[in-house]
Amino acid sequence: MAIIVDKNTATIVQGVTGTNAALHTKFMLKYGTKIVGGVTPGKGGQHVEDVPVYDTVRDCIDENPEATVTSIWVPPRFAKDAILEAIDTGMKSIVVITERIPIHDMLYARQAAKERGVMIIGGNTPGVISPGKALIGMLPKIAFQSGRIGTVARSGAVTYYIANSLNLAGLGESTSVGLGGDPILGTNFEDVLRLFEKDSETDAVVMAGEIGGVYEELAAPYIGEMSKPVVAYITGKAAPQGKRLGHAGAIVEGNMGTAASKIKALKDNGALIAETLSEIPVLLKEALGSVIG
Amino acid sequence: MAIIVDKNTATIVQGVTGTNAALHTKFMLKYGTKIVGGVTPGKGGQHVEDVPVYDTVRDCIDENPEATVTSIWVPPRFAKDAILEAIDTGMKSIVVITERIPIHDMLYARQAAKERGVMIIGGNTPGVISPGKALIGMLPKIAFQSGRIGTVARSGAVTYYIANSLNLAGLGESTSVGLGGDPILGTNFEDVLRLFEKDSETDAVVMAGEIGGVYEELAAPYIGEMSKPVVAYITGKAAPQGKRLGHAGAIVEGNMGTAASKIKALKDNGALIAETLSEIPVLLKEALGSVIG
Amino acid sequence: MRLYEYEAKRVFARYGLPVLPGVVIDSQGYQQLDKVTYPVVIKGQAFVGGRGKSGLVQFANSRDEAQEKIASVLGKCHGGHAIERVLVEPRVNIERELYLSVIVDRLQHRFLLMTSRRGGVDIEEVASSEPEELLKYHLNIGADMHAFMARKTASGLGLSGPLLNAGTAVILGLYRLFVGYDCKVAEINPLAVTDDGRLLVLDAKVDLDEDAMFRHPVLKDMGITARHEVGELTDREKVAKKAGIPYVDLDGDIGVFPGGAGFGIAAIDLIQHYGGKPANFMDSGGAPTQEKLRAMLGLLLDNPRVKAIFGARFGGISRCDDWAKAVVQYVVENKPLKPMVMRMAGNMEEQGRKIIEQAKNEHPELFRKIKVYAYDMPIEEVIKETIRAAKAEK
Amino acid sequence: MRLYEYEAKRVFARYGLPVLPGVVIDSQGYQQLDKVTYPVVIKGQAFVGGRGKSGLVQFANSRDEAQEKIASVLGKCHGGHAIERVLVEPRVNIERELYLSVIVDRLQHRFLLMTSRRGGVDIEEVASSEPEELLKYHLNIGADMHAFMARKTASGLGLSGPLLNAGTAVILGLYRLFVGYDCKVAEINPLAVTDDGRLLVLDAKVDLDEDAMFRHPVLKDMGITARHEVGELTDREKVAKKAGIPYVDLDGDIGVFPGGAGFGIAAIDLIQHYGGKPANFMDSGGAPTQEKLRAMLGLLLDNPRVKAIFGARFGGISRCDDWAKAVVQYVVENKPLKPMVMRMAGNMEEQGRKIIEQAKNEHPELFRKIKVYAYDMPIEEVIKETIRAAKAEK
Repeated sequence: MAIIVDKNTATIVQGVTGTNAALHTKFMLKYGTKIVGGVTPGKGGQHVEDVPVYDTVRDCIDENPEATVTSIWVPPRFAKDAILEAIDTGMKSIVVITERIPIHDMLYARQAAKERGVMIIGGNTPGVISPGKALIGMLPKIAFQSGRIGTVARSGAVTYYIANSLNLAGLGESTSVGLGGDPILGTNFEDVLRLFEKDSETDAVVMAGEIGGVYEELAAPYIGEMSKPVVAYITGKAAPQGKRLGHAGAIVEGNMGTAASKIKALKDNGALIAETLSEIPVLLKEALGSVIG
Repeated sequence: MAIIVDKNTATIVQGVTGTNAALHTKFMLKYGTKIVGGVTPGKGGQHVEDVPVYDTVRDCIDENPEATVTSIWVPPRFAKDAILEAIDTGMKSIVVITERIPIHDMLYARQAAKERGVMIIGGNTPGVISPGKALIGMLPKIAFQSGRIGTVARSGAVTYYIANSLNLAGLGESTSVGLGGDPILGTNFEDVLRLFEKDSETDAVVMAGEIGGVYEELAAPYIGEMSKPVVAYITGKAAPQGKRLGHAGAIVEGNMGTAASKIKALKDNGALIAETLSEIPVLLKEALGSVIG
Repeated sequence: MRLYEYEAKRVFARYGLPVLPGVVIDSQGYQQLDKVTYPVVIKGQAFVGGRGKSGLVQFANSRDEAQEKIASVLGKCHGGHAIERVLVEPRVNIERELYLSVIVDRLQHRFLLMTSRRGGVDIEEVASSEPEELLKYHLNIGADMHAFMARKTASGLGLSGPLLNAGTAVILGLYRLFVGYDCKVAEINPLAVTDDGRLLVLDAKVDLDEDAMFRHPVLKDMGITARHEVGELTDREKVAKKAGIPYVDLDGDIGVFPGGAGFGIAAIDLIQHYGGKPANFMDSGGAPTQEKLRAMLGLLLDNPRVKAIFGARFGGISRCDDWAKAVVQYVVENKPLKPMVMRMAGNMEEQGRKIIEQAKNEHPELFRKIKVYAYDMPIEEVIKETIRAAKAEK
Repeated sequence: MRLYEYEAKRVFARYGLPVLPGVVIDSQGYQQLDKVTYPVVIKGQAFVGGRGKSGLVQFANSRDEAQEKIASVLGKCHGGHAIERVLVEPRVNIERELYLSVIVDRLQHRFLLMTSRRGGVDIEEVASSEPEELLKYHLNIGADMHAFMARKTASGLGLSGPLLNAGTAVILGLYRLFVGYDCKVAEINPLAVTDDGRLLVLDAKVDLDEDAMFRHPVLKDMGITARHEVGELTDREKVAKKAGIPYVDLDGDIGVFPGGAGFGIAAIDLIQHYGGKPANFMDSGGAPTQEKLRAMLGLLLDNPRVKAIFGARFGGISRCDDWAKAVVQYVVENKPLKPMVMRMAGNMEEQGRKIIEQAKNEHPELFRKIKVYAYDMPIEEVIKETIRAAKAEK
């Protein structure tokens, strides 16, 4: 068992007839992902790469009740509705590729998902890949090799370079998860760490965070409870500081959000801090010792 | 124990500074009702008949935590908010005197009350009286004598005449409840019948319905389950039939709403049907036999 | 409060629903006919259904023909109402007719969206003869209707391709309108699919909550204000309506002055039960002014069919002394000689009784046939005495 | 996306919030000064706080004095920005100052209403020094704020009598505005109680979600459109902004052409870590057009401080062949002689490599200092080589 998607996970693609979605549907199919249907309202009856297109998720699920994971590729103004539709039809995980979703929309969809116990990944995620098994999203397959390291990152490109760095060192991934780049995310580091902790095919986890936001700090206490080693790579140490603007949000978020605050919180809870990409596999090997063959 | 209000029930009055509310606050106090405070936003600190006025229900409850019943006398456009405020502060029963509350507002407030297990009586109710104990609303005290008959009616005046008819026959009421005349009601016949069924001070119930609406029919099945006799008095048998207007609401309500459909439903479930006001005490005495002294 | 079709369609247009560009024509002239494209449909504006059968719906291929047909429709009488306006719309070729409505479900206390592929006919008949063809979706009060829900519904109506998205927009718009304007009913029947692939609202019904009109000034700006419900009014009913008195003429000889509407209904039952015939239904409850009380008495006593008056006042919110003053003043000024049998109890009963006693002493002749009983006289005895008095007058 | 105070107040006025009748004056002239009542407050419009200390807030008792003071404020520089406009409002006598805001709480993923009796000061300071003076109320997304909730909050601010109802309306209005316009922050500081018993919004802050602007055409109608965030821009940043390229000048000598923003941040860290100095931050990710890619290279190579370029492309959504074409075309047309050390991997990598090889063969001189590595070269080795190349150029 990988996390979120596996060889046998049946998935659907919402917004499948868009140029980008259609292209990556082709790539996903090639990779072996089991796509049972696509959805674009008003285009029911068409096909994309032999994948049947439906008008509604309900129609798609009625004919393919085995589907449990969906990816969302619709334009941002329709993303909230597409997510709510996926929740309504009983999807378990929703991978939101769409970027720049209005903040209030994403908050609404996120709340609806939490109430129903549904996992949203993203928005603005490059996707999720369980190498050699299945790919949902637009991660470049070349970067990923099958293995026993779980990775989770905010930035898509950083995900690729970490995988690259692991692979060059002879390591591979169980699953690689992009949290997404939008300001409001459905899933945060802690959620994914919990999945990896329970996953029998994962021995250790790499989490890659960056300056801004609070999700790294919020995940830190859970790292202290984990049995598996966590290597953290935080970028933005040298980033130019924006001018300090007094704003009400800072009252809530306090001093979180700098690279230093994130690194401190993670380190204090037992995460191993990698300064560079190439340090990541080194730290992993040290932590796992002889476990890795 | 009477139902809804009793000698010791602590109550508040929302909209207490209005002319009508102030007048009836005087009458209620004279009757012995325990009014611990009134509420009118912006008039906190004033007094009505020695009753202290607060800006918010919260303020009132903070100083008078024993209050459990409120009555609402505010103008119709503020009624929804007043009811929601009462629910929010933990009131158990809300007697809504205000009439002509917008339908959507009342539906909203009703739903909120149901979710929290709160009882709303009304809108447009003349109130609730447990004779000799307490009065909430604007029922004329002269009509009511203490006794062991529970009464519940849609029309205020019909409530008075029924009480009058009982009293002239030597009977009295445990509690008399006006359901209210607005199109959407917080409490229907069945709700009140259930309370009377459980009330140790009530031996039998009189329910007075009228043409229109569906609450009488909906209550009928429960009457079949009750241990106490129910005398039903339904008016509108001779009412002029409005022209039949095809309307979508009829699809839901079907053939309910005529005096005949109500009488049939009630009779079929064991209610005793009174043709006139003077028949009501006769039927009650027959049903109760020697129970009444 | 029902709207005329043309009013409903103006409200619909505000929510972006696809109505045809029509013109409204009344007896003031036909200039507007220049603005429409022919052929057209001419529809007499009335609340009561069955317009087709009554010849209120006509077709015309030219301006001249339209003018002629409009003239034939205007002034027709339908369901007791003279037709004062017609709505003229371009004629379209219909491929399918659908049904859509949102209503307040008073059984479940929720909103209810109903749809059917069987549009264009009486939906109550569809509901009873082919219930499977009427789909129902309940919505909690305050819940958002999301596009996907509307889309599922539109799909269930058999809409696909571009019509699916058009149908989704219509359903969303109808629901928003229903919520936005405090409707009791918002209905489209039929929603037509045309042969050129458009979705059009051909007939629209809106029933508003009069008690919520205060928060919709935009409706007032459109000329939509509170109005009397449907039905032909007698002359007396028109007078009553003008005075703001809920009043319906019946064909008996006992004038009923009962207090509130609830007991008004009961009083009519009781009068019939004891062999009398009520002359009217009236709501004289609440706390009417003395002027209004006297107008109510006038409505009854000026009716030549009325032989006797039954009156009742149970003072709850209202005061017996005010009521007594109004009765006395009316009698002194108008000197009616018909018998009046009444009962007065409740709030300020004592003071009221004094007023009546004093008037009786001052004007014994005027009050000879007037009796005002108290709390201890059962109301049914009062009714029986009124019936006897009416019979004695014949 | 922050609004200027005068813009925020125009938005506030649409929701009925009590703002003063002010006028906005820029370098175009002073005619509007005829419209205000004196004395007035003159406030330079800037995003950065601390306006008072910088002399951007002035008082004037007459038109002449106002004109003089405005002239002194216009053109001042504050937080790196020239002051282009002032807002002139009637001066009021303040009795108390309150604080109100609604924000997106990114920790709880809910909306958060914050209030304080300590208005008119830096609220972050109140939050840390007197946390009990800052009251917080969370609201679920999509939940209605009912009047009674707002009233409870207003009462908690010490408002009573007519001010209680005025305060309730302000809180409701602020929340509706926050929801209605997709705000990240909507803030009033201070909300003033005046000595004549009025409640007035003296300063207003609004931070909008740029990604939701599409559904607020009314803001566009008011002249409020997407804009660059605060901060003084260098000439190159201005060029980049015009071309729609996220770009920040740094003071090093290595041009960074990194792909997406996430790796852009990482690349800067890594360059510093290995002893180099980045000349810029840039987001060259997503799937930019070839024209845009060439504009990005131009930004770097035209910078005289830049000694070498570090480039990286991991083709996910974007294609390596498009990227290679853009690089080749730029080099052929502009003949830069600076070293460029790059790496290309992922989507269409093979095709991209062929394009580079062909160009190298055709223009060996132009490509002498240009290297494009593949998937098997660790990115950090590419960075180290760039740093060495930059040092060699000195």
